[in-house]
Amino acid sequence: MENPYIVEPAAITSIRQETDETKTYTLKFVERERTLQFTPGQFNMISLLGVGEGAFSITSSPLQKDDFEHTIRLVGNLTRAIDRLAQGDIVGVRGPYGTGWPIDSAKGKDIFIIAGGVGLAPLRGLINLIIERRNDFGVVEIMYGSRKPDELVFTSEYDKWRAAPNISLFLTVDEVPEGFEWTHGRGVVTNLLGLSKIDPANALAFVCGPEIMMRFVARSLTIRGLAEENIFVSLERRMECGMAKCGRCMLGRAYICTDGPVFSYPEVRSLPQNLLAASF
Amino acid sequence: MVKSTPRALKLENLNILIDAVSQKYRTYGPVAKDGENAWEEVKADGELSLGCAATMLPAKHILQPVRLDLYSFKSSGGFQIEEPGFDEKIALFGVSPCDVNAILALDRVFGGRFVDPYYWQRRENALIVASNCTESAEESFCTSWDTGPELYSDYDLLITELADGYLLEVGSQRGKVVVNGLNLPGATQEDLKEKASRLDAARAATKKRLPVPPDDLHQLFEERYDHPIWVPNAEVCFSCGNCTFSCPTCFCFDIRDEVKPSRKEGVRNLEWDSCQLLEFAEVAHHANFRRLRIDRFKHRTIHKLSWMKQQYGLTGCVGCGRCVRWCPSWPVRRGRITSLADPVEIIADMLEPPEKVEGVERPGGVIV
Amino acid sequence: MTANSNSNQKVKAAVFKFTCCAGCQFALLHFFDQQVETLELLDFVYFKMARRKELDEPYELAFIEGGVSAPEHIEQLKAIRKQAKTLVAFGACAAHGGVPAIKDWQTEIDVEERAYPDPLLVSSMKVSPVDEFVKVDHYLRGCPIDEVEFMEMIRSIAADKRPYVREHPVCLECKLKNNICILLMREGVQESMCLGPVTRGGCRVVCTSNMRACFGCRGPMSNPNIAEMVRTFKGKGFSGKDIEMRFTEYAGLSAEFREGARAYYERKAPYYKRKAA
Amino acid sequence: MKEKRRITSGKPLEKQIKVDYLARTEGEAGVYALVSDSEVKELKFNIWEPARFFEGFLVGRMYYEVHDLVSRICGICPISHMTTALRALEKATGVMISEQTRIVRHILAQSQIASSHIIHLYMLAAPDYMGYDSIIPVISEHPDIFKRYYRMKTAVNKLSTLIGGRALHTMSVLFGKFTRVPSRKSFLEVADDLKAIKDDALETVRFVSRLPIPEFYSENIYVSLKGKDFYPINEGRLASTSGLDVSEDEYRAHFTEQQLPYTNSKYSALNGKDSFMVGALARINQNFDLLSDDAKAIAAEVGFSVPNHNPYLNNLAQAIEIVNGIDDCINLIDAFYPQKEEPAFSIREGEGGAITEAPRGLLYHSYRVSKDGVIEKADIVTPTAHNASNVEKDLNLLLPTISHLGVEEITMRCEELIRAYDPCFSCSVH
Ligand SMILES: Cc1cc2nc3c(=O)[nH]c(=O)nc-3n(C[C@H](O)[C@H](O)[C@H](O)COP(=O)(O)OP(=O)(O)OC[C@H]3O[C@@H](n4cnc5c(N)ncnc54)[C@H](O)[C@@H]3O)c2cc1C
Ligand code: SF4
Ligand code: SF4
Ligand code: SF4
Repeated sequence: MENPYIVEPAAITSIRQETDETKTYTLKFVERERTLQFTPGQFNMISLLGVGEGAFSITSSPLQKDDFEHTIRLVGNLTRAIDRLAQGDIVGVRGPYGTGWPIDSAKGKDIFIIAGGVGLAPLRGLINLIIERRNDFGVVEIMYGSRKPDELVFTSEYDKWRAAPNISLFLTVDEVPEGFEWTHGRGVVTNLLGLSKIDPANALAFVCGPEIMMRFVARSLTIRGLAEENIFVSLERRMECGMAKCGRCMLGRAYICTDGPVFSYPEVRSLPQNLLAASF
Repeated sequence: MVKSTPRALKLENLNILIDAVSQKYRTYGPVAKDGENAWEEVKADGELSLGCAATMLPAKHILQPVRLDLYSFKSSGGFQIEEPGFDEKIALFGVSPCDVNAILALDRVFGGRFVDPYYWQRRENALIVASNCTESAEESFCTSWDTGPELYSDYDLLITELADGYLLEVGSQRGKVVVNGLNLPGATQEDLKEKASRLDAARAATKKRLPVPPDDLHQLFEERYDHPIWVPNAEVCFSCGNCTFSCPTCFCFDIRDEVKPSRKEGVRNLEWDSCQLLEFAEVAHHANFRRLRIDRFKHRTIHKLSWMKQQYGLTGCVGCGRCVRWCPSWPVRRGRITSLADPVEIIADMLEPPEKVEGVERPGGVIV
Repeated sequence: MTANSNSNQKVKAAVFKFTCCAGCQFALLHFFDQQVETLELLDFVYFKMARRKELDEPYELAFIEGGVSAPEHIEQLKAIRKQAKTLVAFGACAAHGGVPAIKDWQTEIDVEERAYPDPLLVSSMKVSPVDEFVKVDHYLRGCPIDEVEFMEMIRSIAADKRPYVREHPVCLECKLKNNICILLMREGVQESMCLGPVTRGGCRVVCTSNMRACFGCRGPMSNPNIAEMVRTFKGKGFSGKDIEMRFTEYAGLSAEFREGARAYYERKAPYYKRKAA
Repeated sequence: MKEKRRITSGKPLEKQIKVDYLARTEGEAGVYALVSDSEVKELKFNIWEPARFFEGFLVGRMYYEVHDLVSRICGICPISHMTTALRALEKATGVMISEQTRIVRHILAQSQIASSHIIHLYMLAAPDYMGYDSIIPVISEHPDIFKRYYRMKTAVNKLSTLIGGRALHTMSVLFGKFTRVPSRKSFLEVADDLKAIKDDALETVRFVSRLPIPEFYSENIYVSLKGKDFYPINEGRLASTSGLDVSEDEYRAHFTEQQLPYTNSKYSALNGKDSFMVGALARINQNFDLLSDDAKAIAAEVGFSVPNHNPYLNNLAQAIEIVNGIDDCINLIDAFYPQKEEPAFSIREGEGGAITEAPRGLLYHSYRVSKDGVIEKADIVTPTAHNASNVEKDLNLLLPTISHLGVEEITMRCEELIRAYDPCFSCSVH
């Protein structure tokens, strides 16, 4: 019987420091030639045997076939151990799991990409895919906020994103430390919506960040006239298996790991016990 | 030429069957332990204690052990993984109809798109000797779901106690192989009638019933998700998890790594877990999506009674009454002392008009 | 790739005793036979009960056994904290004050005079858990500590990962062991007045497996429902005195158990408030 | 320890012996001595274990929890405190226990004495004589010795665990009864284990007798329980080699305690003045005839005879007691058929005291209980409190005979002597 709990070894081929606490790792399967088939928004379970396993979004573009990338923030036990790894070290990988962003329904449409903090990770692959297939999609506005300027991730790619036709990138931070030069917005990410030129009638929004932020973004977008079913959010819950077995990520009748993590806004609103739910 | 075995046979005493089964299978059954029944390995001279009285842990713990090594690993540059095999033939002897139905629900949980090999290796190797309930325990309400006292299918062998022995029905090829050599007489028409009347009596003796048709539950919980009665209920919940650990359809678990002293090898193992525990839904930085007791209490209740049906097509409660029995909290509801976890009582609570529950405030939302 | 697999250095450890019965240290001596392999991950540079050696070497890992009950303990503790990278509260006394902390529930001088003709010759103050004075990195709870949990902690510390310490109630392990619930099924204070639903597990339920009610030696679990525990005890017919005693035996200094001990006198456990029909 | 030599004109050479914290004992104590030539100028046996005031805080607690709480006086001999407290409380409240409970308590106590002795001999005492600072090097350098230790301890712990639920701080012991008594089958299984370590126990006696234990003669008064038909553990008459022979109820008429300024342990005295020794040597000196045949035979083989007045040989006495204890348990188990019993009892108010033999010697507990079962008075005297003054007496005798040695060696000898008493400072300052 095939055992889906077994992880496959993958080697770290390069590490890029994004912020003090966040690094992007490029991984390549060691044992066999295998390309990871996935949609942006999906995640892998990454293991450090002996320490633990966690869910991490795949941040590279699916067109990048040789290897794949994960952007991981140091928050606890497993991520601390991952943080100590060096190029050449081996991690265990299984996946991909979950649903990705509904790219097909975005074809020909304008797109809002709205993220907070490390929530940009599951969207980065999407952005790069859009750039590679620029003609398939309409205008794209990336709105990204974080707490402080030095907590923004993927800064090395912003120039590339900005240079692509019909893509704009808006940034905002909650606070700017003294002596820091900052020419972009301040305050919450919803403020950036005022800068938008997209016609909400023919647009989709992909949102990922803290639940409270997604709640405000979704509300602002609907007020601007975006249909609820055109808003997609990515949720986070604790996961042990990624395969709808361990029960941890259950949110009402939904499993975040297999029914999500990407949901349409109306779906999430019908689920209890999250900040986007209708009754809260 | 082997004569084909009729479906219904007459069995004088259980030992004949236990002997036959335990020769081929490692046999588990409900045995008396500290005044209760528990699923344990049945030894040759062991006494089975059949009947409706639900065991402490459900038979599920034979199919998915409470603690289980997923695999062991060694690291040397990369890593090697070694999976434990499981090819032992096991028999579950004396599974009650509700528990068989619970196993069918677990089949769906551990099957589907990702098949859990640990459960299925055991499940596929397991001979199910079910046992109809000819008596009824105070806590159970299986008739409401039609998960008991009678089992209609999904068994290898099925026994029903009669006045002068047992009726033995064969439900599969595997079951047939076991009884073939026993030379049992066929059952008579009277035997079958006796079975029917005994099970009717058991049905009638099952007094506890859901106050609404099962199909209405989904709507009830949807509409009354914010019913104020949840608050006093959750207030007396210990969040101890007894209700979920004893439930035959609960399946949640935790995965943990252990290292050996060498630090170069270890095991990744699985242990049962429960949504009632605070840490169950905790993520990094101690954020918790179900920090409030009331959210956890609601989650278990509604998952059992409504969501699981939406997820798997089979309801998550089979009416065995274990949670009723093992919940350590006994509130007074409608003038009687009841078990807090009791699904029937909770549904009855939900049916009370919300305006009638006074003096309680709904704590706001989820704290993250 | 396991954690920290290239480091094979032993962790230098020191064991300190404050106010307690030394049973946890003694338990550690017990483990020496079965768990040599794991204990070899440590180099005990200071462990008076096992080794005739003064404290003359630096250490990274400090085990603090016992509660704090004398002014001089505080200074020692702070010095230890300064030196140790990891400080482990070792046993119920260090974690919650333990049995000696029962003293705190009475007038101090009365207690002392019952034991000594001249209490002033004995340096003593109220008993406190270690974390009242210094930050504690890990807790090994229990009276005495549990072998499995201890070994897991050593291996995790040596592998530089977070040790797994159970936070769930004792009930959970009872169920996993297929034990009957003695709170529901048995009678009598000694056998059935079980604190299991509010006490932190990890003890592998030695007590309840031996038909003995849990007396809460590991202290409160992460979010215990103390009010309901009190109500349940009352429902079973235990007296207020019994309830007070049970909550103050091993971890009475914890805020939660303190609440339990006082609940009987200070408030009626809350229950359904309904309009008359 | 620090060495200080003060050479001042005209004055004899003074040697200062200073141990702040005695190693490989239970609890915290130090010793300080100033010796010049053959004169002891100053001697302080300072037990600085922090006081916990058990006798103080037990007042106000309930009768059914006392045995559990007092077992936390000591991590090594919790069972002794438990049993003694239970006997005292049961006497005070007028509760009779069944014969079965008595026997099981006896076996449990024997298993704890054996376990305690094994640990003391191999882990705490032997390293001194083998030239190590702890048992850790023994593991690799003398695996045979370590394995013998391991086998013995595993077997006796198995017995304590079988009865008590775990080896330390047992939990099956209740006021008036046990929560459950194991089946005969499981008892017999452990008895087989005990038979299997019998040779190890005999070998242990030989091993201890071969250690370079110093010759030292110190005539002591020995106090212990005295048995009639069997080696006394949980009950017997209170007797001394100086002629005392009374019932345990008369303990307070003969034994008094005194608080000293430099130590947290109270010092015990017989008839208001005499120091005395308790423990394995005291028990054997008074009960040699009641030892099992094998214990007597091995004593003869290694040349141990009573009365014996070398306190260092308390170690050897312990080794002999292990043999005796194993024999005792095997015999008792052999004749033991556990019955299911559900004893019911009611309590009355009253006062009562009891004495048992803990591994380290005579242990006294006494309580007064109100009619509601609340403790009104508690009185506990432990073996090390009994011994404390005798340790000082022995040091006073020993020091002049070894004052010619180097400070390091004198210190070692003193430590060895104190460790031979197998002191438990946690007990002494309870
Ligand atoms: C779909 C999905 C996608 C994600 N994508 C990303 C991503 O792209 N980048 C990223 O940085 N993060 C991502 N995350 C979050 C990431 O999974 C967690 O941050 C990570 O698993 C935290 O692991 P940790 O062990 O370091 O944190 P910890 O804080 O150590 O553990 C997390 C929680 O698990 C519990 N826990 C873990 N181990 C133990 C233990 N041994 N004992 C007791 N409790 C324990 C703790 O209660 C803790 O709160 C994603 C999560 C999901 C669900
Ligand atoms: S919810 Fe309760 S009654 Fe229903 S199956 Fe589970 S344990 Fe049995
Ligand atoms: S009730 Fe809770 S523990 Fe049981 S299956 Fe549902 S989510 Fe899992
Ligand atoms: S409902 Fe009952 S059994 Fe379930 S967690 Fe609450 S108190 Fe425990």
